Amino acid sequence: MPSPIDRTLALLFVSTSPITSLEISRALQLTEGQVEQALELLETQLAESGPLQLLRLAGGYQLSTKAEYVNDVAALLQPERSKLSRSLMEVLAIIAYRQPITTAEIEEIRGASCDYGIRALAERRLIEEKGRRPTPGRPMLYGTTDEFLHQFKMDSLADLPAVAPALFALPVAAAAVRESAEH
Amino acid sequence: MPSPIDRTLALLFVSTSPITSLEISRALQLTEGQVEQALELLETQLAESGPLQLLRLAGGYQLSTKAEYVNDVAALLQPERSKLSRSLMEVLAIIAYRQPITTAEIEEIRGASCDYGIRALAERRLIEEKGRRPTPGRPMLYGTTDEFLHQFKMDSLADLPAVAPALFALPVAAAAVRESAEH
Amino acid sequence: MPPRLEMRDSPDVPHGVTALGVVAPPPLQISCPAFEGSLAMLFACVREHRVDLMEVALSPVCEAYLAYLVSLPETDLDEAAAALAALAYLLERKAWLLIPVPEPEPEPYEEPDLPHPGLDSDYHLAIDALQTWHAERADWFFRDGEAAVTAYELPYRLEHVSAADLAREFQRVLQRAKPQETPILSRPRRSIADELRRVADRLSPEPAPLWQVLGYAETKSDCVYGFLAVLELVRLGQARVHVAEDAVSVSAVLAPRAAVLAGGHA
Repeated sequence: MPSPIDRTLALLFVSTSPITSLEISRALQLTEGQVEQALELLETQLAESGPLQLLRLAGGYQLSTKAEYVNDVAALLQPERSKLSRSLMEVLAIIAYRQPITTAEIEEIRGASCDYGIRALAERRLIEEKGRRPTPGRPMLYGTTDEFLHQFKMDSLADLPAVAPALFALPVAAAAVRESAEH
Repeated sequence: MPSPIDRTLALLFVSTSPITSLEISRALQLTEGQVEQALELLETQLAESGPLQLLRLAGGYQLSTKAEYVNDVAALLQPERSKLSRSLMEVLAIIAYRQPITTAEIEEIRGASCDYGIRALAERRLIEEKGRRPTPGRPMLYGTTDEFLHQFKMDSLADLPAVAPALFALPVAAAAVRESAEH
Repeated sequence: MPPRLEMRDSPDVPHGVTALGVVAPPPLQISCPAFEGSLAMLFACVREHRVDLMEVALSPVCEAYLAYLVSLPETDLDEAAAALAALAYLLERKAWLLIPVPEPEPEPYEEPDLPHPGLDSDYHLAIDALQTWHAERADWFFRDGEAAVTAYELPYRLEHVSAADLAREFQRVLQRAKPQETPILSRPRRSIADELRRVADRLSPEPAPLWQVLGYAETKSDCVYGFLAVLELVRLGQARVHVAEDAVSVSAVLAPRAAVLAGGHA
């Protein structure tokens, strides 16, 4: 009988969008606790060796290649580079300056969908989930990672360049911002 | 620097159809020999442990889950199992062994009409048009596709079941199979 | 009944124009140890090297053809011509076979030997094997096609990107998100009637959240004026407030618009 780790890996392999531990537990007829444990072990195992990594995304799990293989993968798939860079940059900038932030808030600022950006940035380990906002719907909050600081050669988020303060206070929490506009 | 095995695995992971060692070697800037060696090691490594396997399919390499995980994966994806009817299989087998072949010839072998079979198989992308025979009426010639090889887990037409060497009339497969049948 | 009609009943060869638009020869039936079938079938088989013409005597066929021509007063000329052409081809081929030639006759297309009509047992074995493979193949699962590729359109090169670029990008996004506001020099006087009209415009018979009804409000005083307008509309019976567990929504009560505005002024 294959181990729960291997069985979980098989499911993650065939899923190209994030799957939850509940879905995994249903398919494998294991408890969610067993699946969570298997996922934890799998994450460590993958992190230690091999080109794959386990990502926790939008409340689910997904496999992807590690960031250091991006050039190999790009050489094979030859994806469009220029078109995406700008939108990824925008999403990353918004998250960096306004974290923790929900996808809905990012979309409000950008005026465009950011699902792809979130996924792509999480795959590069530049952003990660930071818990949930205690409001109706409990939306997921995103923030930058240590990898982000490392990539941009910063010690902490305090090193982010200052942006014009007038522009700094914007939509996120509508009430607070509108109040400040009155002053 | 990641090992060629890991880099190869990364490419196989992101490919959703078989890729050749040439494509891998180009993307990784390695020689085909190095890639072949990495593929061989990877195949052994995967066979020994884990839920994945390396397959030679339709002229390339591709990863899939091992057969013992079929129930787990099926429970998650709930795939529609499409079985080919016996009559479709007859038409497909005749085309596979006698390609390129015209509908008139298929009908002569089967002793029954094959219009429906041709259409159904072409819809499933198992067969395709391969040009016209330079005889009066210029009848359409049919042959099998890469998808056929993929669906029937073959690498090339030389892998066609050798149960019936007498059936081989096609130059590609004939030599190989007759050879293997002689041993 | 004339013999020709009987012959046309043969299932092998249809009469007249074929699906390919070629006129078929009459269904003259030939029967000998090497071949059994119509003239058209013999023609096709010889052409594709499936019948040894040396084994088929052609003189009875020629006689039958002549009999066919003679016996049928209403002979179709096209049909007769097609048969003549087929017969001529066969005679020429046979003549070539009878004359020893140093060079083999050039062939336009090499056709492999076909098995006997009907599926032989070899095919059944092959089909069984293929069916097994197909079933075994269904036990393997691969990465799904389209979704995977889009997930990898991400090679964003970070080596040339700095935190300053990030800041610039953020500023650009913010500028696009909200244009610069013109400063308000003095607080304008407001008419409650205007406010009522504005709120009434945003109301619909479907309950909408309060924030949506007050959507135009940009400042704290906007909110206060808007809220007062909602209260006034409720008092006038033009709006209804719905309180659910976690949200408050407001809907319009369908009534002539004039009444609302008149009420506002009153």
